[in-house]
Amino acid sequence: MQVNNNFEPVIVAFCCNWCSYAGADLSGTNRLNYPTNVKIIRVPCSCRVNPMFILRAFQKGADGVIICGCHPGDCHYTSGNYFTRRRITLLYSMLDFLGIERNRTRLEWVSAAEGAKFAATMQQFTEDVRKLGPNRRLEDLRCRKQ
Amino acid sequence: MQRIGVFVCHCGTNIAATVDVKAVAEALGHEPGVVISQDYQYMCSESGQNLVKDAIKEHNLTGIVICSCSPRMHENTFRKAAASVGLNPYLVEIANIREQCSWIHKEIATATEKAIILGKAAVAKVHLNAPLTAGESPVVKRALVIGGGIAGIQTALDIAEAGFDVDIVEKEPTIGGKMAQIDKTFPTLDCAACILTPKMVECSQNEKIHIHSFSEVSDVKGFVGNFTVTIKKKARFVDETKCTGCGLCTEKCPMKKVPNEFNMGLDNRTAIYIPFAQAVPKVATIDPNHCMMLKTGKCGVCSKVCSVGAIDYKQQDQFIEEKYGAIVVATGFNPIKLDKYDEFAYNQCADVVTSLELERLMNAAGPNGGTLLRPSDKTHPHKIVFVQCVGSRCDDSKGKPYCSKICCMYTAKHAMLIREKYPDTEVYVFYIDVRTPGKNFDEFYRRAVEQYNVHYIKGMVGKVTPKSDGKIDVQASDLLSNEQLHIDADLVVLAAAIEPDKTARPLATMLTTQMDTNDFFTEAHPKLRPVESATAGIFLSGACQGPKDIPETVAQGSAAAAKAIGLLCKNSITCNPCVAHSDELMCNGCSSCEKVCPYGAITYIDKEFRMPDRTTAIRRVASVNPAVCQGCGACTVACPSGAMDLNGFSNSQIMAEVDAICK
Amino acid sequence: MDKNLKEQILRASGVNVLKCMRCGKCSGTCPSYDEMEYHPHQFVYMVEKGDIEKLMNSASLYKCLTCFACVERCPRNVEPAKVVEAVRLAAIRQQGNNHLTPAMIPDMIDEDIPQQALVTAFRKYTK
Amino acid sequence: MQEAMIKRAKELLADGTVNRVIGWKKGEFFYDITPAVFETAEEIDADFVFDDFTSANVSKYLVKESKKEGKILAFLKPCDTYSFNQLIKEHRVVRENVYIIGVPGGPKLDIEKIKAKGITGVLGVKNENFTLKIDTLYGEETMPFYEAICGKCADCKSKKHVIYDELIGEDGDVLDSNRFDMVEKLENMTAQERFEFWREQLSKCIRCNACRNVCPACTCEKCVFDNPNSGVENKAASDSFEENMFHIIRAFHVAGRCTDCGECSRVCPQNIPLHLLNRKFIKDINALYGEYQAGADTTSRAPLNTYDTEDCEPSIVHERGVE
Repeated sequence: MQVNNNFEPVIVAFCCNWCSYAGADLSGTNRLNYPTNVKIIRVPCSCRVNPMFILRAFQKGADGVIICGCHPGDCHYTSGNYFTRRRITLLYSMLDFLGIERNRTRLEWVSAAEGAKFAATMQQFTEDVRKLGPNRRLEDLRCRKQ
Repeated sequence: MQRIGVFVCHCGTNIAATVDVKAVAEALGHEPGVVISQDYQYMCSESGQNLVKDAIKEHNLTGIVICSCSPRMHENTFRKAAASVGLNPYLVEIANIREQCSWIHKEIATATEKAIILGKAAVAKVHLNAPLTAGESPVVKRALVIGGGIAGIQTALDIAEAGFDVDIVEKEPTIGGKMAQIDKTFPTLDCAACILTPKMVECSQNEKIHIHSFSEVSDVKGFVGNFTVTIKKKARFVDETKCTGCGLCTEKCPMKKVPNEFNMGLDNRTAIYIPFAQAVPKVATIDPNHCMMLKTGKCGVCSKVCSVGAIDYKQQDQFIEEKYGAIVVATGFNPIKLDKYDEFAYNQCADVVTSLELERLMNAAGPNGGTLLRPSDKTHPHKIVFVQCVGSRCDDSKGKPYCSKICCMYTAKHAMLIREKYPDTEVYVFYIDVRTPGKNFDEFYRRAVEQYNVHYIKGMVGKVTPKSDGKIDVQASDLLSNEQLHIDADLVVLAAAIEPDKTARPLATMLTTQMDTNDFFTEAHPKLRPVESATAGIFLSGACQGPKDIPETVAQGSAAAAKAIGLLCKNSITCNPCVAHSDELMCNGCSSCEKVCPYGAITYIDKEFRMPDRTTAIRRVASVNPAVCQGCGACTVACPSGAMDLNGFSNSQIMAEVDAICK
Repeated sequence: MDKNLKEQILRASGVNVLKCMRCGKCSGTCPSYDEMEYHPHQFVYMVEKGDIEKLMNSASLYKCLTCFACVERCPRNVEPAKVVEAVRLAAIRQQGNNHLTPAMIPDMIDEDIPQQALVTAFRKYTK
Repeated sequence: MQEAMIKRAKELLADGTVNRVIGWKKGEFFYDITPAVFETAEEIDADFVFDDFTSANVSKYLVKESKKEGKILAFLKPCDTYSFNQLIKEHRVVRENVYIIGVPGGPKLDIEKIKAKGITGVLGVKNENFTLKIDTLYGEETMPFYEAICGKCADCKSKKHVIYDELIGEDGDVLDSNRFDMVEKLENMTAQERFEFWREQLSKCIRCNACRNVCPACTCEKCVFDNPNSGVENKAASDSFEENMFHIIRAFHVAGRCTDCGECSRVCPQNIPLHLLNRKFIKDINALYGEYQAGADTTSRAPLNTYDTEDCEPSIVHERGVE
């Protein structure tokens, strides 16, 4: 594998408005550091995350995509994250089947109270993706940064 | 052509210290469609808002991006500002460069770079924002209070006072809760029953208040202003409408050996029982686990002695459905179980009791008629040891991580009452810290020490050992004199930590409200919205939100009532316009979306369409009820054709953000 | 204050002394309390302050029975017995302050001592 | 069989039960057979065919046909009935407007496999004791029958008709097939090998959209890939990523709905084994959420439209198979 110490992965995090986005805010309020590579997109619920968004992110040059939602049973909309769990499990399994590195994708449950978990998760995920190097398997060549 | 304004907030130094706000404003000024890009010290201040408003008017903006704190904080502020000058509030986007940038990053260069990207994503999104108009949905003018303790009672009384109907759902046969079990209250030492029971009676007499005792909430549907709640009225085998509460049945019932929950199991009751004399409703209840008639079909004494024929052994659980505009949760607390603290010998020795048990032991209506006697041999204790912080302030593996808050004060109260009534008794209190913030609280504690000579010892009890002579050896360290003590006590009282009621967790799931890791309900904002849950229309009252003493509970109960009344006063509430909608031309009518909708907001209609070949066809298409839809977006992903989309978080908007971040 | 020594003890014990809330339950539960000059809660507090020399020179070190009652009962999982053990190890393994020198060994050899014990003793006391 | 079907079709047309018949008709060559709608007995006599090459699934045509005036007679093979059932479940066909006659299924033959043997100028085939006698312009050739059958028939999952009004011939049973063998083989490769396998396969894609157009689950009024507002519209594969995106999304959209009829791979002009993507989802669904056969009934909930609170976490992907 190509080792590039200067490699800074682009990481897209989809966070549900009620738990994980609030958890991310809490890690900010508590000044818990995590890498700048992570950019958060707010969605009402993790079940709003269409597989197309994930593929689109990879296509446009993301190196890792993480989805965060309320813990199962705690969904603001009662059942949204249960659907997310099925959809995303199947999608990740399919990406794995196509030979895409497993550590580029992740789903994590982060509650509004888990600021520390949010920061730790982002730190770990960024490290995992950094180790994998740039995303070469799913990117749109036209979009590659020069 | 879009005309977008970008406004970058310094938030004092909160943002400006780590993000080069000028550079952010400069960079975003070059984004397509951006016609003005400014920074300002406090964008949320009045002058900051005026700056935004003036820019909207002057540049005739079609959308604005505020780079500031979390949208959870000030999104509404800026939406209102935009609306006040005629810009649709949903044409406002927030880039969160405080909580998610300046506060978590230290290097100015990278933090600024990230802030610019977040800003670009927001600009990309706002390009695709559509003006949205919020619909309205009616408010049902009735409130539900879950839990009939002092918190629930106070809330219900206040809401009823404002003229709205209130239902109280209480899982026990009577309202009153923990306060009904308490003997005296700190810091005034007035009798709990004397101040609580009039309120209970007021509840039963107020025609606006309807008490569902011995009932539980079994299902909650709907949303703010329009909840549909199913209440399970558990079978009490007594017709509530007929029972006069005369108590004859409880005297005659032959099954007299049932541990009395109200007295913490320190004495017995009968299988048919009224928890206590001032119970509301004062109606008997048959305990099916102990009633001979229900278990074996033989007995029937209560039915024979009941002059009004209220006994009904065939009674079944009943489910009633009711609509509410607001729900107040007041599920309260319980002391924790002390089984795992072997060192305190709670399970081995009858004379090691919890503080709540002591309340009953000292209460005039308690098992000893108000005389403090040891449970084991009914003798007067002469040396009493109180142990504070049992199970509180622990590591997660050992107990509860939080301070239970009320123990310091009630222990001081107990010590004082005992010294007052039995001056020959020696009282020791082992404490880690004595915490007495509250009006007249520290004075109260000092009185216990100075006036009543209660021995306060800084240190924790390590071990409690019952001895063969009936005494209890209490081994503890005195940290200040640096010695280990042994006290031959007659009675040991443990200040058990308090925890939320076990019914709260499943209830939170039903209500889709959040809880913290300790199962306390999470308030919408820890400082500014302490009695609201994050779910609209659900309010929090009392200890279900965190440990509280009675004055605080009553204050919060009234606060929750005020919030609920504020909601019930409205005839209709503005709906969230960020709801799903279906493009009928693309809809397949396949029902996938309907199956994943948690609110049943999607229905199907057969609709006539003009086809491209100028024929007409009838097609089955999805239709979303915007008043019922809560905007989760589950349907948008279930829909294979992409006909279903979500206002405010549309496919194209989210993809524009993705593109902006990845570029 | 010997910072390295504190570090060594913290690492060897795996204990976070900052978790202590000074309730004294460890000392309240300690069966050797009266024998000790410094008590379990003092071990935790003094290690936190870096006041370790006194502990290392105190006989209290060897009065701890390692019964783990304090570990079992500490509400905050501080594990004082592990701190005591770590201080004890630090005392035993103090560098340049060996209890024995190789030269002293031959005179002390007893025919009944297993060879392995000698090797172990060398390893333990000469480093 | 063909005679019996023609006879019955003409009877039903004559007594007014139906006003159209959907079946198959020959193309330019005897083996390029396409689905066709017949309105008169004469048309049927002239063109109707049912033989070793009538492998096409006609269910999808009924999405449009069943909404027309009058009733249509459809001959459905077992695999076609699963597709039809699934379409009923999704309200895509009007059941009352279709008269279904179940007819026996394959194995059907794949002309490409015959041509692959170097046999050209094929005029006709005959199966004699599992040896295929092939009549060509250049004389008779033979090959083993099973080497010439369609990929989808080789992995046949069921000979049972799950829906019909009447049957011609015997009904069969659900079979124990080895259809997941290839998926499993891929799962056991390393990620790099899997990536290379799919890179090679998907790079062949010319975005002719045949897989989508033939798929009985892909019946959207407007496909997201044709919709300029969807954000993913693209008509042609312009670079290496787009066929990834197209095929993953297409497989995802039919996940839990695909009956595994195998039409996508059958029609692919580039011979991409697209059915493996669908089967991967089916295999995962079976393993993680319980056995589920789309189209087996018309009432059960699709696995992606339901959930269990005890479902596994996506991290299960990390715990299984080869990295």
